[in-house]
Amino acid sequence: MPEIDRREFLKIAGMTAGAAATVACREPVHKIIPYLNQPDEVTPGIATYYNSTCRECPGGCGIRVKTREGRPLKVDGNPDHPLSKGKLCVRGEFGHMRTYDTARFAGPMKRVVDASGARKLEKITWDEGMTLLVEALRKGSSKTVFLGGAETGTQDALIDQILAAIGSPHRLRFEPFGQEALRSADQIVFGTDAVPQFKIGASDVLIAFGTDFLETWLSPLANQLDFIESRKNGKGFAIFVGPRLGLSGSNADQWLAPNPGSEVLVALALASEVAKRKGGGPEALRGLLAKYTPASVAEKTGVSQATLEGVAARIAAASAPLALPPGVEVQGTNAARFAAAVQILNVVSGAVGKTLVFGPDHNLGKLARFAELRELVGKMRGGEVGVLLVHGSNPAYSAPQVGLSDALHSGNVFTVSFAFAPDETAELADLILPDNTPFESWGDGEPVRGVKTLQQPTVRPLFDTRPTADVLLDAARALGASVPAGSFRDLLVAAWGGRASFDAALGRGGEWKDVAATSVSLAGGVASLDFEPAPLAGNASDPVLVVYPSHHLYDGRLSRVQALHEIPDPVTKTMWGSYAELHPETAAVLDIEMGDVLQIKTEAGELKVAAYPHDTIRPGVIALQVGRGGLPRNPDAPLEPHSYWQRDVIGVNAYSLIPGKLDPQSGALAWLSTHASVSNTKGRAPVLRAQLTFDQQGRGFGMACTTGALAEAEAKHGEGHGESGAEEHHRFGEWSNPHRLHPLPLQGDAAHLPTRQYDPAADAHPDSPYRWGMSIDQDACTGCNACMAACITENNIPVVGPENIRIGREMHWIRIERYVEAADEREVDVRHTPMLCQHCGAAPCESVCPALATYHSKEGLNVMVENRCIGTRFCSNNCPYKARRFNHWSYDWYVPEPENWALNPDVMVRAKGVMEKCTFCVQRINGAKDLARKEDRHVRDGEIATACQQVCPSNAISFGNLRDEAAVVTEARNDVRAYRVLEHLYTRPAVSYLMNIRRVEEA
Amino acid sequence: MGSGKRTAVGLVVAAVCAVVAAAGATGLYQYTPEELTGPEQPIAFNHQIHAGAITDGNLGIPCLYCHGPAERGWNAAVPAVSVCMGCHQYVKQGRTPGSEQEIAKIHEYYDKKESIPWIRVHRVPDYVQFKHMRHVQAGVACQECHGPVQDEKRVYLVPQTRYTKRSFFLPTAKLEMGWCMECHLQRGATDDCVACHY
Amino acid sequence: MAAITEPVPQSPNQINDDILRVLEPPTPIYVLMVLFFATLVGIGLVAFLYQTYWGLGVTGLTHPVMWGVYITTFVFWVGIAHAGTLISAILFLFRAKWRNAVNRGAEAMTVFAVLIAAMFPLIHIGRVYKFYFMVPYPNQRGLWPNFKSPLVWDLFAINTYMITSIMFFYVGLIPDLGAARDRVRDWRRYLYRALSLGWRGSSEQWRHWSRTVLHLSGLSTPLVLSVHSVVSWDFATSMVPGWHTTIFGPYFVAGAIFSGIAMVISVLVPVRRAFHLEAYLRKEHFDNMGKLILLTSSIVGYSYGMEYFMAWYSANPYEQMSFWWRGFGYHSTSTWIMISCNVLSPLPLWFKWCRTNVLWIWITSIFINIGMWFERYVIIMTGLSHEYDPAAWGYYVPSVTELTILAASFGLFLTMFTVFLRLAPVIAIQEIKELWYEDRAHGGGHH
Amino acid sequence: MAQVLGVMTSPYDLAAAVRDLKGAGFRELEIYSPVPSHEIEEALDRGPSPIRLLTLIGCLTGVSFAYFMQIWVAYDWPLVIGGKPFASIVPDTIIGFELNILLGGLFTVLGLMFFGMWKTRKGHDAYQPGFSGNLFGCLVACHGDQIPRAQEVLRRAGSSEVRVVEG
Repeated sequence: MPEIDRREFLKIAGMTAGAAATVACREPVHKIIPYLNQPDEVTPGIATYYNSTCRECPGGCGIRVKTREGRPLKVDGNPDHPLSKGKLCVRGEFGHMRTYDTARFAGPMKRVVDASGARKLEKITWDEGMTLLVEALRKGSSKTVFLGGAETGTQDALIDQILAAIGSPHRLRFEPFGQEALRSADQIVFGTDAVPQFKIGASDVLIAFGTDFLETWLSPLANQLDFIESRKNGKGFAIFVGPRLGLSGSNADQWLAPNPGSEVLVALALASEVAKRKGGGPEALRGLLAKYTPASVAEKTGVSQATLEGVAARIAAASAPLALPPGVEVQGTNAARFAAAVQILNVVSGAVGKTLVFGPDHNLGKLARFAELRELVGKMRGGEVGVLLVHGSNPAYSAPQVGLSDALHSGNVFTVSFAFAPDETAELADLILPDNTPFESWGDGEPVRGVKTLQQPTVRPLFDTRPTADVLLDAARALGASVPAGSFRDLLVAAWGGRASFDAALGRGGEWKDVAATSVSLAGGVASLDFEPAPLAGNASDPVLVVYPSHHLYDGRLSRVQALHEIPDPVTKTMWGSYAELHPETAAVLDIEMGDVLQIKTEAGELKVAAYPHDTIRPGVIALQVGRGGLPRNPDAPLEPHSYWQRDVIGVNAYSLIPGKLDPQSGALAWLSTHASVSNTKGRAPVLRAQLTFDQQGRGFGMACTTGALAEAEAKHGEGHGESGAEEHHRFGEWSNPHRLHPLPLQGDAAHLPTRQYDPAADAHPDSPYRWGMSIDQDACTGCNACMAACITENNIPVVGPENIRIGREMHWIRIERYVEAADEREVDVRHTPMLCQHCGAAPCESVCPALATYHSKEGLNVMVENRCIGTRFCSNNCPYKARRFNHWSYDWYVPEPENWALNPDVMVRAKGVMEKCTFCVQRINGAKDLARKEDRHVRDGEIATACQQVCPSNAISFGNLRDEAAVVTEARNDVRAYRVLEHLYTRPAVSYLMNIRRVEEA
Repeated sequence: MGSGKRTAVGLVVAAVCAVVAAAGATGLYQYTPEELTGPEQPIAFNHQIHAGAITDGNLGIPCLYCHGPAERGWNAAVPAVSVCMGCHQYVKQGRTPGSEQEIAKIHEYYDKKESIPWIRVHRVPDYVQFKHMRHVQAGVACQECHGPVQDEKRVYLVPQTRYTKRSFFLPTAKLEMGWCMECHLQRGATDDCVACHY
Repeated sequence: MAAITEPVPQSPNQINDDILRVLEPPTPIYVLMVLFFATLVGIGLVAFLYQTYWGLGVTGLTHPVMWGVYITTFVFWVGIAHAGTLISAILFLFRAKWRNAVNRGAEAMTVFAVLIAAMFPLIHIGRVYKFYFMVPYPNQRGLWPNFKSPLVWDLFAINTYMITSIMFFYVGLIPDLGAARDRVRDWRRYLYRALSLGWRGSSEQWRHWSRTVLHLSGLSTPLVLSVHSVVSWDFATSMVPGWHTTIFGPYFVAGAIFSGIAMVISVLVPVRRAFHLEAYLRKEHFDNMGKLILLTSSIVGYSYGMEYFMAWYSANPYEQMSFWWRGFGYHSTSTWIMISCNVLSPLPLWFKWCRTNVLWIWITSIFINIGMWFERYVIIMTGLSHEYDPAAWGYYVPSVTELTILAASFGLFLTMFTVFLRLAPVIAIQEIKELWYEDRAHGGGHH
Repeated sequence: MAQVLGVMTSPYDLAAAVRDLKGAGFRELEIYSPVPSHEIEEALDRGPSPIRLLTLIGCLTGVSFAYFMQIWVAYDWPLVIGGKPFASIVPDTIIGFELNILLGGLFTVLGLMFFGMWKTRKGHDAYQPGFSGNLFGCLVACHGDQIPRAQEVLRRAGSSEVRVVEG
């Protein structure tokens, strides 16, 4: 680990009790390091919050960062922000962890070749670094290229300005998921290459063509907020068309899996059928659509005519349908045409202007196309590039097809990387001038037109790093180029109209105004288009290779965050590493079993990876997730019992299997372009999965009701509800039981159970003002894992590493159980049941603990006093929900500097040998109670939000005081869909669930 | 004969052992001299002069003047160096011999832009979440837990033992759980484990 | 009555000679044995320290299987500890003569086994250095253990049993220590003199002594039956499928006696051979123990059957799934080992020839010991690995550390027993004599 | 006061001797035997041992202390455990039972230590190792003039050896 100037840090870190382990006396000496100058807004021990912007994907959501004594501890959504609305995704939750990355560059470095000819990095000072840079730029002069990622706002403009000033305005903004196809399609269909707004929230029927709109597509967080909005109490219907049910697919209601490559025909067939049902559709398209009737494509796509017509009928009948253009996983050499076909469907279905709106576009227009990157690399080979400046982009990893590394070598390009942590491209760089991380630097951006967000530092730079914009400014000045005076921050303030308005905006986190929608019309020449399925190279009998983006690691830029590897994938529930997904049928045909090491070979390369058969993928397909197989996270980690995993490369890089074929129209990389020859090496590799089965054995963990039943029940409930008090009550504990059967048919062994409401009169502590309870809406829950992420950062939950995961020792306090009931053309019924400590009224864990380390608090919490625990682990055995976690090791020993600076001081770090579990975020409850006591009142409803509830982008979780009749949670608890898991065991859970809603016609 | 006596001796020895064991179990606490004088601090700060009673010729500065956060935050917050400088940029000469060297040290630290690495004296374990503001707001005097700091030349954990009703009047030393609980019970404060342990 | 082919002691003095001969200075082989067992213990100790330092991560224990080899071994040794008290207390009350030859050895085993058993919960817990949180003693925190917890019941049951059986063992030993004191001439006579507490065999002493023995037997009889019931409640009072059943009490007690007797046989047969005690450990004794084994084996076998029957008959899906896994899941091997060892291997004992064939019954007894260990393993393992939540199913593979400590526990047991052989009469002299005199009396002793 | 020791080889002879001696008016008898013998016990007829009472006391102390401890603890710091009442009597029975046994046993053994070992610790000069082997001894305390009588009775009872022990 690089040397950290700890003293420097502590100066701003404030009160810190550090145990000097070296002291050999009977107790280590604890020191108090006070502030040098105490900032006014900071009270030691009280958190301070700052608005900023999330930089983990181009989405640019607004975040609110919780800091204690100058350390960012927790990231949450900025409630005032139009995109995030106070929520955040699983990736954003860990933004600050990249600042605390153990392996960050401690300062500028230069590449030297030692005697043995090995290239390695050598620490240098900033002055040396600057001189080197200036030298290079002077030599490279007009042959300098700036290769960056998606960037908007002041810094983006400034860089263009600087490049122009030094006379070399070559710049590339490369993103692996660059939306090239969509932009070309819009060009073709509407004559503009903008990336419009897809108003999922306003739609009632949604059809996605392999679009991972809940994972990475455009602004996934906003998409999810909208998606759930559109599905409130049983509304909405979603259809997913694609080879594999991703997170988005799992939340759809119907799944069409046409032959890979032929999805385009499905889109057209639907368009033509919809047009037919809507009276022909626009004149210009009739000729075209006539060619692609369901009947004509049925055989080519493998989707029956009836099914197609059924879906088309639904779309035609919808008031606000919306079709989402293809995601990268189905992006073939016909990508642009495919996207065009989808837009045509939107045109004929009348989505344009209603749910598909141009005007408030996504700011992705300036992104480079893959073809341009390849072209640039070609130039390098040809020696036409002198200096390559890489910032916020990692093509060496995410675009192996272009062969950056040997191009740099052969064209001997002087490469400067501004990466703040090692990545594949930085490995190739000759000079490294580390940038500050987003949490250390100023900035702004405009991800969507009209939404300008600000980004402010929440911690002093931990290492000797400098903002790239300033570095470039200085370099330009050194070159005598005319650039604006002042530092980047000055320019930023200026760009925001001076100090006053800047500070005002900072308070909000930015400024947003509505952008008027612009009307678009069908461009000419659409009719003359012809559409073909994407051709697939390779042997037709082999499975088709599907490579898809990672929900946790995006394109791989987050692969350095351990916790994201350890959170189970929302679909496969696998952790740590890559697995080749294929359908059990295909596996049977190829004689493959779970965990067999497969050799997957395409013209681009070959990989060895463990097989993972599961049901929610189309037969004849083999799927791999990108984002893994990068640099080993911490190659020189100590060889302690379970930390050595850090030394290894995790998973394989799936990009390297994609042949470099491009879509001629859009210049996009064809992700779906080949069959892969799969051979079973007969080797075995552990499959690290959180769940051994997706079949809930009819045990009623995730329950569901159909829309029809729900309507009936609500009607009944309306009358029958309320006067239950009059009835003869049968009590067990604090749950009274009006003799009424549950309004909805329960599943599993709970089937015979009556409804139960919480009855304060029967509480063991009638004098206590609070009785905490939670309710989770399974219909809203998409299984996106944001709650797990929030819980991990809030409660100091350790990362245990693959070696322990293999045995099954994950530590997550909340997990999402995934049960697949149906996944086919008729219905997709995948149930996501977040499982956490149920804080049972009659908790089985309590009565078996010999040390009284767990008991029931007056406020209905099932309390775990970790420091009283002696680790008999009986409680875990006796917990039917298996919500308890045991510290097999002293995990806190293994949290390396500076990662442990992210530990939340409000929550103790558990020692080895003790049990731990969900506390309902008792630290937040106590905080709220302190406040209430100070103001001499009771805690108000909504004042406390548990970490999982606060972050949940689906608003699926409600938490509050069951004593409070008006509380949201009380309402949810009395909802007709409410049920308690395993209630027939009489554990009297404080957590109740709302049933999934199956949007199907009664058969 | 001899073996009879041996029997007697054996029984007596057993009894003695039992008594000793019992005494050990009650956890009688021995204070080491080091604890009785308090550790050597980087700067020989004298609480008596600063906070001692004015009637005794001391300055009588109220605790919260320097330890303000105690009533707002979790930590009592050893004051920032800037707070010391607030006075000592003018007060360069104390009334005790050798004080000017000590005060000079403050300036040294401040000019070096370093904070003073004080040695911690009052400390509860990491698994105890102690919030100063709750106690200050509830009107608990600082001295209740910290002892008569205003009379201490060098801060130390004043040995004080309570005999708590709840645990058969066993002795419990300062800042031990029994010690906290005794006060909590007397004042009718919470006895919920999760009030402090989470 | 069994045809007695072995020699018969001619006089009370010969009894002294024969039995106290065991105490004579050790042979090299004996020393080597002790060293070997002691080494096992040493290795186990290292393993335990390793575990204490790094944490239970070094075991195979995991979520959801939080109990494994340690608890298995704990229950196993508690079971072993039952034979002694059973033989000396219950059979004493029933005045079963054949017990006299084996009771001393059995009681010694009881003491050693229960000592070892008592260690395992401590080895098992996550923070052994905090074990005293379980013990109710006045402390400054004002905190107490949870008396509703089966583990605290365990703490009391095991310790009561340990103390009681040590007292029982020692009281029974006193007269023989007196005899040893009068006979042994080396350094040990000081030991015996101290331990025999001035025993003279005076009528007054005998009077109180017999009364004490009677009462201790009276107290131990319900105790021995209760201890393993309490242990079984560790499982039965939980809600784990496969644990939560009412037959566990009798089922475990029978199993305990079963394994206990088996262990007595496994240990005494070599002793009998090595020290030529054929005159005292007679075939009739093995015959009787064989019958006990048959009885308990049948009870255990019945319980196995009943568990499966209840799983089916209760129509409880969790129970059924759990037992399906038990029979045919990836731990089924253990299940079948347990059934074949505990139910099938004793069957030949229905024939007297097998019961009175010392070698045969010895081998059988070893099978039974293995089988009974696996019984507990199966119950714990299969119960935990497939509980209510299908998403939290898992499995467990013991780690080297655990197995080392398991081996060490046997090492410790054998060390203690072998050392005991040299320190105290392995057969209750005075009881054998009692019998001898009685035989004379009834054998036309006086006309 | 003198003592006469008769050494025999059979408990039955000894029992007979005891009866004769008692018949002859000797009251202070001390018997040494390698085994407990009912005949001798009956012949001596010393009545039941006080240990009986001790055991009872021990048991009662144990069980009552156990219940007291558990119920008192439950209300000393009342915490809801698994939705059960603070003091739940039923599980308390188990520890009640265990302590009942434990203290009963301890008191019994302490009784043995006191009555059997402590009180009988003096005046065993006549003891000889054989008594732990195959010999039975009968020690008669008597005045000088009664010695011959005692010796005679013991001989008649079949003592292999009769001698006078000064004490």
